[in-house]
Amino acid sequence: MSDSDNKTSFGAYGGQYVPEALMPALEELEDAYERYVLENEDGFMDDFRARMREFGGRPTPLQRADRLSERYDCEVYLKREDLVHGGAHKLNNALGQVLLAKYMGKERIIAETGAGQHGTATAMAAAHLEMPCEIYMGRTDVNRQRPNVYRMRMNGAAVNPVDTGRGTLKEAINATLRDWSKSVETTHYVIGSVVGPHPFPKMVRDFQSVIGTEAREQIREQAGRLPDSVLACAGGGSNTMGAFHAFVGDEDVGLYAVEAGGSTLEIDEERGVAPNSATLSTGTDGVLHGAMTKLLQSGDGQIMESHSVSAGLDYAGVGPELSYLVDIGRVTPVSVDDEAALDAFHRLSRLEGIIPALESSHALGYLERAAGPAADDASGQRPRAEEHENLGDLVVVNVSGRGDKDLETVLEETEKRDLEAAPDVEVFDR
Amino acid sequence: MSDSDNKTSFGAYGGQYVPEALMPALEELEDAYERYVLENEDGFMDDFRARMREFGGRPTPLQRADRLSERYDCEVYLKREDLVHGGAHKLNNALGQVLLAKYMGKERIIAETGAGQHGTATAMAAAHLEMPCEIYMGRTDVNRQRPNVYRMRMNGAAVNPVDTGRGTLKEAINATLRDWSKSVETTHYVIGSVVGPHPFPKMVRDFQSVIGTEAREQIREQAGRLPDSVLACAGGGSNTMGAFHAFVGDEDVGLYAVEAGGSTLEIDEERGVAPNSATLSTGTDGVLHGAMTKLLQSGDGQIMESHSVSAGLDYAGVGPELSYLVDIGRVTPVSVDDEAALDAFHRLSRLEGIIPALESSHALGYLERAAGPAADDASGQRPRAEEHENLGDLVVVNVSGRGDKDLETVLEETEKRDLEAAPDVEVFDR
Amino acid sequence: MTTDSDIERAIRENHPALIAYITAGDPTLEETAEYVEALDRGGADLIELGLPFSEPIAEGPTIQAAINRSLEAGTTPDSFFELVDDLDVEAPLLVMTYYNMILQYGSEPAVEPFVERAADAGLAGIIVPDLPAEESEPLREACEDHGLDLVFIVAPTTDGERLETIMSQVSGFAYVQARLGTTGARADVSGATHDSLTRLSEYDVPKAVGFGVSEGDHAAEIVEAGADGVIVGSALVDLIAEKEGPATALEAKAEELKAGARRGAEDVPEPEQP
Amino acid sequence: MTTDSDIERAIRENHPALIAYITAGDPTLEETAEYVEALDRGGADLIELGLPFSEPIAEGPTIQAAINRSLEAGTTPDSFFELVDDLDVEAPLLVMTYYNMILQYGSEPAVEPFVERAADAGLAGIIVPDLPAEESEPLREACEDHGLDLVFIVAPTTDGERLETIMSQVSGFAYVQARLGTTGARADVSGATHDSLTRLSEYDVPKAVGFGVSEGDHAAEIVEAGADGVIVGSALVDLIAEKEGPATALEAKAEELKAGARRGAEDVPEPEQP
Ligand SMILES: Cc1ncc(COP(=O)(O)O)c(C=O)c1O
Ligand SMILES: Cc1ncc(COP(=O)(O)O)c(C=O)c1O
Repeated sequence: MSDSDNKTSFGAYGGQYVPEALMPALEELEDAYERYVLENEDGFMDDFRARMREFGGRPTPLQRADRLSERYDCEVYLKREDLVHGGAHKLNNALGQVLLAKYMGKERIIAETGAGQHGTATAMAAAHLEMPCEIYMGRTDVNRQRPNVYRMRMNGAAVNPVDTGRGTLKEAINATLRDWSKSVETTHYVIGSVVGPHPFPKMVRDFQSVIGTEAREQIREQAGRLPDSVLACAGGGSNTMGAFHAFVGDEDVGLYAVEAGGSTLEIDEERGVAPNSATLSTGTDGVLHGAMTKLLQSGDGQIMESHSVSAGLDYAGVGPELSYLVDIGRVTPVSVDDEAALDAFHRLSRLEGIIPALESSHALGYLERAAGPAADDASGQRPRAEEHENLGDLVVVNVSGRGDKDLETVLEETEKRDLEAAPDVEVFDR
Repeated sequence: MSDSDNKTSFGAYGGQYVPEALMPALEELEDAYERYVLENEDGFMDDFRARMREFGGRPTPLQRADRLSERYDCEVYLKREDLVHGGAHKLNNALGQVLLAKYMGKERIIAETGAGQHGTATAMAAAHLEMPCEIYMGRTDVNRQRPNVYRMRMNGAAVNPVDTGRGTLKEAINATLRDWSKSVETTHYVIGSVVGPHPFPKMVRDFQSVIGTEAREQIREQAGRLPDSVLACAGGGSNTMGAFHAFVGDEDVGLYAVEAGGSTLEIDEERGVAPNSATLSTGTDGVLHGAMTKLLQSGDGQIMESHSVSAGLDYAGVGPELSYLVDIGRVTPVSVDDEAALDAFHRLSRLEGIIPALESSHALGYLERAAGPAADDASGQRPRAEEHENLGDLVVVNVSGRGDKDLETVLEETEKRDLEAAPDVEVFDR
Repeated sequence: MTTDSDIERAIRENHPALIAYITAGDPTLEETAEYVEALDRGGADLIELGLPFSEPIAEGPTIQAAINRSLEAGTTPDSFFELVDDLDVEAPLLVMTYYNMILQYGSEPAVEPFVERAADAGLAGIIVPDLPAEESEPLREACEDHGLDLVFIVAPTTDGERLETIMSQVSGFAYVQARLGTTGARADVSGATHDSLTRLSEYDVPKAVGFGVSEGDHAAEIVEAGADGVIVGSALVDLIAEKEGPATALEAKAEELKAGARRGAEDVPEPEQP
Repeated sequence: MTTDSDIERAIRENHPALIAYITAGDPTLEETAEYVEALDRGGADLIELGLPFSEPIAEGPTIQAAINRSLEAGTTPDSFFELVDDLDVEAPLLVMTYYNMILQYGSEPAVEPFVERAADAGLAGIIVPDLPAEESEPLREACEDHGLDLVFIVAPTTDGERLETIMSQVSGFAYVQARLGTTGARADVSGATHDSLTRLSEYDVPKAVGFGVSEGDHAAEIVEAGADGVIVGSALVDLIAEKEGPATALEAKAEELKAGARRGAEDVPEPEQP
């Protein structure tokens, strides 16, 4: 590991801002992380990799996207995390943590979930490893992500609806932390992204780093060189760090974290609402859920409600390592709004036959904005726009998940808009 | 290819029972099949395999199922076709055929679909290969498989609801054949299983045979020998023949085609309804959709309505090669009913963290019946039941697809029953 | 070609011939008997009776609907043959059905029992829209054994070697499919018809054109293009479905079509007799 | 330990001490002032005022709800400090809040402005439930600079080296968490309390036990087990949420708890003075 940081933090970001009761568990986890993950004690990482291969379906392909390459006048490769068991990169982390909990002798798994992707991944991993599992999920999310609730139940996990607040991800994390405060001796909390107190951000990153490690090898083999840039959407940032980690040392590779611009980047201070989740682009430093990082918060320090058409990006915080990498200029934060993400969802579905998660559609939406026909001069010469120039000639986009889960949302949101790439969705008799 | 048959048939099964107008197209297709598929002309098969790797996510893993192995007192391996892009083995065939159509210079793709799995696979393949695509789907199916309709639309395919008859698969096939009769000069009909006139049954089998070819290599590597038996569900039989083909020459490997037993194997002659789809087990020889094969039909020769809780198995015919292999004793036809399939659905979800398609759940249901605790003597010795004995000690089950698409059906059908393996599905506020 | 069959004779003697199709049992077999007689009176020279099959893949919506009505009314092969047993019309009768219906008649899947029964009932020929020449040997042999014609369809796509093969097997007449697609009345005569008739001109066998013929003027045009007969189906089935007292309408329609065919024949030379 | 702080003195002089928590601004800051006075009258020796944070991860449902009410009423750090500016009670006051609230006070993320303002307002100490000893250096230094105590929590899971570290940093008192979990009134005193007090017995610093204390009898039991004080929060917040005229109820509850604590102390020796 080559972290330019001390043990528990990344520059000023990270740390362990949690109730004292949890600290011993974090110490224990840190120890287990170092032994099992970093040092492969008892062949842990071999076991993990074998399971990700046989149960999880790794490696995932790196696919040249022919139509996108043509449209954007550069080589576009897609890292196909949508093909991982469960339909997203989330299993890389969930299986890693549940397996680690097993090696640590824990008896029970808890996790939070927003859209349900991390919850379903955790429930799958827990079933696979015979661990009792409880998932906290905001009441609002339970009601709007019903299929994922069913999937978790079918994998044998209990789903605990959280009734506080707006009933979404933030509240689910709070509730899970509260459970953990009580049950910490026997229970492992499988956090769903590169957030939370140390060692979670590093550990989750390490489990997810297989994305970039594979992609780096694959692109060298398939294109003969490293890419000019790597694009990934960023909610908490686990697919982002997973895709970036292997490339951080390759200084010529541009790393773009694409955040959810929601409806606008402007904040409604009055109501304490950010109509976006563009934490890296617009957030300020603070402490949330155990770590110092960039946040969407009011001047007083109250955490704002965030918003995105994509539930998986709808979070007011972000992984501390990303905050750090943005501050030192290694990662470029950009954002695209709901509309551009929806348009990109339809474009990939139509042009490439891959229905991406709405989260991943943000990364694709940035590609359109930076390199799409409209970005370039309309003259015959097609001189490249600056953003296009920056992306370079060989671009890897991480397709972090598949969009089956998003169909209802996309239909609803598409009806409200006039989108270039959308099919006209006839409504059949009901 | 080692078919013990003449060119267009398998023993008495197969053939080309289609309107004269289609015959030239079948000749043209046969020629293309022989050149491109069998002889790899223009590197067709290399192209196909590369696309299945990068776009489709092949190879799929062969996973040892630890809990099932324990439960059934034998080594159980799962062939994970649920991890193929789109969520089922269907893409193996759809991509092969759309690519072939492209090599043949066709300009348009049509296909039938029942549950929507073949339609979505075809729509994906058509988008990937930039082919205009129209899918015929019975009105009843359109209304009950809405998410798959949306997926097809999002991939840019037109969906044509078929209003005749019961509005299900049979009618959709009829409608597609009618379109093809009109458009045959420019259009390729991507048939969805190993059915229809020659060369479809062979061609589809060849595209699907990657399942068994991979599995055969994988089991030798992972278990050190060939399996004692291979289990696959059989609707039309494409995942079945795909899984079996590589093993047909291995005479010690038992091949079990597991059909949908529906509610009962008994036929309602009065209403012309078979409350099952157990064609191989109970059908009689006849001609349907272009081929001589086993069918569910009345004494007069009218095709019966079939039934299964699993839409993808709900078909009154079956691939002619399977009929042949059953007749010569190489393939053993068995069936499990709706209830056993549902139970197996829940069992795999819970024990292994894999939510299987309801179709695939039939194969798993047979494993439970043949080798489950109830099948063996309850005495301490656990002497094996005969069916268990026949399956042997090393069993491969083809998990032909994932069950996300089946959640609603499973919930509804589970509520009506008292199933051993089902979770209690609390109903949250709506 | 040895001696002319009933069918061939009916075409040659009544040239240009009108061949009428209706679905037996639509809406009941009793009514079918009436309609057959009406068509006979109106001038039909051959009458095709559809024996309904649940999967009529070659039919358009009109005949599909007729087949469904017939099946709902309970038409079976046996009741169909009983109808034919009792019919007494001048025009020779053919049965048009799908191959599985033929195979399943009798206790084992085989073609013989059906053909035997058809011959017994006095049918003159069989048309099977899903039986191409390649698969027809068993049925052809049985038909020969029982003196029935097996009519083959020639499609717009049929060409070269295939055409040779089919034409060498044809008996009765060649059913020239006027256009690609399924059965169904249409408002024009396709260019494909002309092409097909040109391709077939060298074969000495009666050619009847079907698929889409609905009016006297079509019939005229087709015969003018060289056909020996016109086949009309959906247009008649439409009358059965839509009119009150269809028998009268059928008779009148047959008259119109026959007259049209005759009009077309005035401009073409009589075909040579073999 | 140099000279005793206000907080330490308040505990030692009023031994066994009653420490009361309520959420500032629940339901309004005006009412909070009344309640603080009532608690003071009722015998609370120290009063913790919660400054609400939107993500109170250490709180149970009772205090979560109070925090929500306070936020909805518009409580801000500034209005909170203005309340404290104006309060005039005998018991020293502490602020209990989450670390982000401290960091964000002022124009840049930093702890100094908050601590300075807290000292100005006359607060005697700070409790931060999400700030473990490992992350506390900046805040500890600022508190030292401004003469405020920074109270640390000792959990049932705190042991060995961690306990050493924490106890070396404690000022004011050690907040002994009675059980694992979040805040909230419960009907019993846990075994963990006894264990914790035993582990802590060798450290010469006041120990106050909180998390779940709701009745005089609990207070007695806890003090009997060796605590120097009891901390009561959710039970008071409940009164505010449920009673009409909560001030009276709060005063009575404080009296009950203080009496309970005293009862507990009768059986244990007075703690040694340093
Ligand atoms: C498919 C997909 N991509 C991305 C995300 C965002 O999470 P992260 O930023 O941690 O990768 C989610 C979260 O649910 C997701 O489901
Ligand atoms: C997952 C899955 N398995 C099996 C089948 C049955 O088809 P076949 O018997 O051709 O494999 C289907 C059909 O839709 C399917 O979706």
